[in-house]
Amino acid sequence: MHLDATDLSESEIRLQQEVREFLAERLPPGSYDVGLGMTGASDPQFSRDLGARGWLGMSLPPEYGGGGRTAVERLVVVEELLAVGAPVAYHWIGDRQSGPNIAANGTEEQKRALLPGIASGELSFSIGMSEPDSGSDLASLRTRAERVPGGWRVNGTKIWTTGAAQATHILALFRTSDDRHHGLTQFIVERDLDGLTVSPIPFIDGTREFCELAFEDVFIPDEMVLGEVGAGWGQNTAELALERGGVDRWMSLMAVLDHWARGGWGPLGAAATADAGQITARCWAFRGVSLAIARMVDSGKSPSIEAALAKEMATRFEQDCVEIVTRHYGRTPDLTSDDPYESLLARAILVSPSWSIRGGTVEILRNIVSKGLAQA
Amino acid sequence: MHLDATDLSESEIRLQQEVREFLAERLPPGSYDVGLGMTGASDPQFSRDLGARGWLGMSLPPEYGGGGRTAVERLVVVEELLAVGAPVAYHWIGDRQSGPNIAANGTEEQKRALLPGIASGELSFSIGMSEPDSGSDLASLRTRAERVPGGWRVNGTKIWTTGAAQATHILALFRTSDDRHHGLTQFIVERDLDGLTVSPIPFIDGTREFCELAFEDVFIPDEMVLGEVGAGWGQNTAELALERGGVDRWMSLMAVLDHWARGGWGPLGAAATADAGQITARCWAFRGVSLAIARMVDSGKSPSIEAALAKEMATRFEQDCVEIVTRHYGRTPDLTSDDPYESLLARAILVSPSWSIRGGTVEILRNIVSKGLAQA
Amino acid sequence: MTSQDVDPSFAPLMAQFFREQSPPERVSAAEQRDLDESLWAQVTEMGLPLIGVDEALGGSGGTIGELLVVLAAAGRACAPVPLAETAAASWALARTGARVSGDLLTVVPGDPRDTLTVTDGVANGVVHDVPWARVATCAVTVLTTDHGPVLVAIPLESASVRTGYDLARQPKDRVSIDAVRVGVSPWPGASDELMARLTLLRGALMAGALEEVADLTRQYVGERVQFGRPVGRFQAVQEHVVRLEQQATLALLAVNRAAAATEVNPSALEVKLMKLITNEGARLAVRAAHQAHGAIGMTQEYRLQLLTRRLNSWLGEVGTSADLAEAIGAAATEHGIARLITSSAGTMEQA
Amino acid sequence: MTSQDVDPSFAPLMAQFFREQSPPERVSAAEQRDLDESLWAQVTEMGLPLIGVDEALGGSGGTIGELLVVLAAAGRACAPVPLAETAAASWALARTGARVSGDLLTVVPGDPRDTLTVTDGVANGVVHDVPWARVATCAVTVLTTDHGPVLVAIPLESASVRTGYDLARQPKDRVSIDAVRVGVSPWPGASDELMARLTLLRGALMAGALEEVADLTRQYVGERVQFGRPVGRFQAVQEHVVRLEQQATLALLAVNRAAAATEVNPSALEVKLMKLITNEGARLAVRAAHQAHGAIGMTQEYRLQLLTRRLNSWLGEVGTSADLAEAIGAAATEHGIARLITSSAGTMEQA
Repeated sequence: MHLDATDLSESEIRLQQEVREFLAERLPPGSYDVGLGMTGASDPQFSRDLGARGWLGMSLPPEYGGGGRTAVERLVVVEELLAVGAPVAYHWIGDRQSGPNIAANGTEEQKRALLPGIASGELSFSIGMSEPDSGSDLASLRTRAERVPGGWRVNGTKIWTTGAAQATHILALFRTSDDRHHGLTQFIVERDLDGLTVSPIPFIDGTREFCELAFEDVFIPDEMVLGEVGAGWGQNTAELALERGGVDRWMSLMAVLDHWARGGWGPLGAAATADAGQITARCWAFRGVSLAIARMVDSGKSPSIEAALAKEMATRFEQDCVEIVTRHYGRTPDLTSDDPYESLLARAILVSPSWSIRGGTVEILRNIVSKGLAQA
Repeated sequence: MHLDATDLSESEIRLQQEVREFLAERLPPGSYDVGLGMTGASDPQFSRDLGARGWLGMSLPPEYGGGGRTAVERLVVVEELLAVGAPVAYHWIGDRQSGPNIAANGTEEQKRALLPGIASGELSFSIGMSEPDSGSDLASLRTRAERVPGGWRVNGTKIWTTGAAQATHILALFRTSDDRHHGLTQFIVERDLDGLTVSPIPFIDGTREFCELAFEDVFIPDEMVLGEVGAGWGQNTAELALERGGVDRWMSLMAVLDHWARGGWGPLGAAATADAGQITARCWAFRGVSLAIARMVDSGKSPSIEAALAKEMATRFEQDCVEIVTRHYGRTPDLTSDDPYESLLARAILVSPSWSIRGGTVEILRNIVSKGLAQA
Repeated sequence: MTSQDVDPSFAPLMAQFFREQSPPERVSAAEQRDLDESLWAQVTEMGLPLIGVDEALGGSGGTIGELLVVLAAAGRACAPVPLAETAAASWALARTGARVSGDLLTVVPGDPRDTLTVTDGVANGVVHDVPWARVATCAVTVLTTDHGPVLVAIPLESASVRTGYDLARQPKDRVSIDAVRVGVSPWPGASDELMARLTLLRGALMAGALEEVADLTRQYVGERVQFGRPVGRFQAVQEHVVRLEQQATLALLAVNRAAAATEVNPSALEVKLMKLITNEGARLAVRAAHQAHGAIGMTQEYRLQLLTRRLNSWLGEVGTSADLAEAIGAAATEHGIARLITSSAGTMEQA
Repeated sequence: MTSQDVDPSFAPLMAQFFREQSPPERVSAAEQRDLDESLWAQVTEMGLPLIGVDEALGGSGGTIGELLVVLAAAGRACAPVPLAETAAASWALARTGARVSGDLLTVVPGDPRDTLTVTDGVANGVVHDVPWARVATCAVTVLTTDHGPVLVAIPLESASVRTGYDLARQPKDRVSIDAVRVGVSPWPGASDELMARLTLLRGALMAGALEEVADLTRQYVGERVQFGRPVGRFQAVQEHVVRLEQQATLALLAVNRAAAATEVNPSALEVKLMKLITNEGARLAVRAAHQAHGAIGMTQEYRLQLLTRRLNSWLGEVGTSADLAEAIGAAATEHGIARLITSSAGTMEQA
């Protein structure tokens, strides 16, 4: 596997500078809930402000309100947001994956109806994928959409759907026939449909973003099928594949790391400085990987194996970082502390096990990579 | 899984003291080649001296020259030997596994002929098990012993047989029928039989203890079959099973660790001291495990799952220790250095990958443990 | 006498008691309050926190071995009561000859930020991260004075408590003491013996929790089916299961060996070795158990998180790995590793 | 211009050259001698060590990118010749305006034990672990003087060399210098630029070796059958294969990024970042590759050990992980991690 070294162009550096200036002004320290990467706070106004700047839906086509910009440009924006733990949850899924998926597979009507709202930060998407008996094994999904006149009737349960309570839309994968892989179809589900009940499942840190979705005879009209009926497995796989190489896979703890490294909890001793050096080197390496993958996407390639390779090590690394910083913190941090970074470290200890599960467990990713390598 | 806490009795402490005094006198610093645990130097005279003290074949029956002592007493002797990197290679295999195997499965004649020589340190055993196409997968062994009048004719090749060049005997596993598991039989092979060629395979550190054994129409008389014909798989498994919990599985680097920790290469800084503390804690924990397992053996139990559990983590730990000490050493050590500990660290870097392979790879051990736990 | 000598029927009895009286729902409910008074009433009625304290001084009698069995069972069930703290503080008071009352007590764990001073029986200063302080009647600590170590008993009704929490939402409070008259008694041992006792009891809680995490995970991966077979059949999942069994086994063995060592020397180095082994075991086990469980382990509906949040809290308290490694390392560089680990229980000197 | 811009036909050409001219048997044989003179003659005839040095000064012309391609190919084949050392030393001499000769040269890597001093053009002292010193005509080093940094060229025929070896039995000698007249020239850059160059070239050798270890292991586990199927089908072995591919990919990317950064700043922090990543990659890769290979990897008959012994040597030389982590950590604590890693190539300040 080979990744070409690449660096930011002058225009990309200008964009980076603009984002930094915007964030310094828009999110001065103490003015917002610092978050853990992509699970930062949900702040619709902040999302709309980003949209107004043209920093959401950046790679979506301009004719649907998108920016028509590159994957690298999106990376430049995203890494600045994650570096400060910005409140990105409201727009995150729509910007990262639902938007590009709809742009690639949606009908003209769907694109016109949804992409402008994603790019402006008005719409919030959530993913309805896992079920109680299907975690990693999506082919065993059972929530069924049955044909009825003019559309589909859905019954079943989706779980572990992050952000569904706040979302305007859910991009869901339902079974439309018994064929394990070819019997799955993606649907765009409006969040307030009759028969759809969203119940929070309290998460390990006490937050309530993780939801269960109960579908009881929910009617979904034909025009909300995304892509081909029966093509959901492939669309879903493609949706997951490329996003695995993003900076969000290794930047979850960045706001805490920086606070610690810069002496926010006091100057670092020799051992802590060396650990900060090791962490910095790996962040530097992963940033090079994410940037190289984004360039490949911009040049029309599909670096899905590369992305899986990156995510497998990046999520383990993030977890290592939590352990290292906690060791240097010197005591168990308090989730209820007045110090936002202590509280954030406490939250990271609790939620970090999920980092190597979401978006494909490390075991699944290793399987993808070894199969990819065997075919190479 | 539960291991009872146990400590040495007064008589065991006296034995420990005796061994320490003997070694202080018999192996003063600088008088011997310090070794890496069970792969220490081969010194037949040293082995005979241990035999004369009653410290070989300790658990063998007294009527065959053994000590009739306990597994814990053997542990007390062995850990003192390994702690100083004593030259144990000549008697190691015979004392650890061939002797007990012959005592358990041998004929009266075999016991009379061989056990006294094992207990006195005169005989040196080696294990003829692996073959080019059978590393971990012993059921695929192909070296065949065919019935001929009065005995067996053997053809085939064994590899990775440590110490065969110096051994007086080889305890080998041959195929005597096509049944994968029940077609294997153990034989006691005299090292100088006609048709048996022993060729060293240079090891990664340049040593020549690793051998290939070529059997060409080697005749082995019936009385050298060990145990039942066709029972070799079970005997071999039992032979491996209990020894996995021994102190040799985590003491390979002990002589180097102690030299480093006691400031032989200069006083330890804060980070090194903390690493020494972590290593000491794990050694203390593993010593408790080995001692508890030895007590179980003495009380008639068969702690084979416990032993596999211990070896899986112990051998990974030994490898971690090599990395940690090397990092603190501060430069790549030289195998040809005048400093015996530098040279030993260099050797450890090269050979340590074999520690998690010999006696069952970590992957095999995990399988044994998970099956054992599932049945529990 | 150590846990090895405990009546074999006692452990199953305690396991059953806590399993029945401290089910997951009750543990979760207790997290929203300061204390499960009803459970605390049960355990004090049974005299559990006063095991290991002489009956002549108001204790329940019994051995440290029995007390550790109780704590391991409580750890398995995440029992939301201050058993370890009350037991350690009561033991300390009894060591000075005081009668124990069965009151809810706690121990000042000691923190670099602490500023406690005692002059002429009057205390001033702040102590941090005191477990359960808000519901305890008294917190004890050993201070070193010109006349040797003394046990100080701080009545908490006279102190001001600022509430804080550990990761399992158990109370861990900051206590400000402003000219409070305290009990001061000569301490008949080394100044670190109280911390050693508390550490040992915490270790037993952790060992119990580690065993439960291992059992729960083994059961889960045997039942959870993905890709047509139980996930426990996958090599990667087997690795997690093996890791959990290893760490649970090491931790419980370490607790029992450390307990035996304290019979010889109440502040034996083995207590530090035990806590370091148990801390590291907890760290590895939390990761392995969650990875084996997948998303279900991340929800509060499922009880794995009750255990892992406690383990994550306890490994950063009453002996952190960094402090322990430094202290043990100092002893190792002085005596050598091999001699240190082969010496008999309770005979190792600290550096 | 970096390796990204190298003519695409050049890398396969170099790979083929070293594969053919430095087969495992030849590498093994060279370990019993001081130098494979014949291979060295071939590579010098092709001008490989002088790539990146201006033709006007006797060099071969070409770019650092091309030189790194050569070194990665040499690393893949474990070529037993001092390419990196001669290339770095020749580049250094040329930077002072000297003509280069194509002689076998080396660089003093710098060691805390070194005692070298130069007064009025005469050198005294001892330098350690100098690669290939016994067969080199000259060793160079940059010293800091009152008048700024100078390049010192030590003629080795006048020095006494005590032989030593790295783990791949490559020469690594101690050089004693007793009143030897040396060349001294003003050094037109920062004093650490020579070490940065050598580090970059070593990194390229390591990245090449890491790729070969990954390829070799992938091939082996696809062919080796145990328990009725290729071992590469086992999840535990897949983990090793993935680890190897990750570390090889990270290392080569890091080398190329560091090279680009040195175009902007010859002693860019990226060189240290690269070496740390590559060291750690080597450490992980050696372990994973041997575990995946089992006993066969431990024998000298099989070529894995040629690669792993070199990686084990190189990760402890010309920038150890401990030193690098400390230096990078100092920069991180000053500038912050996020700003440091998102800054453009060659613009990071060292702390």
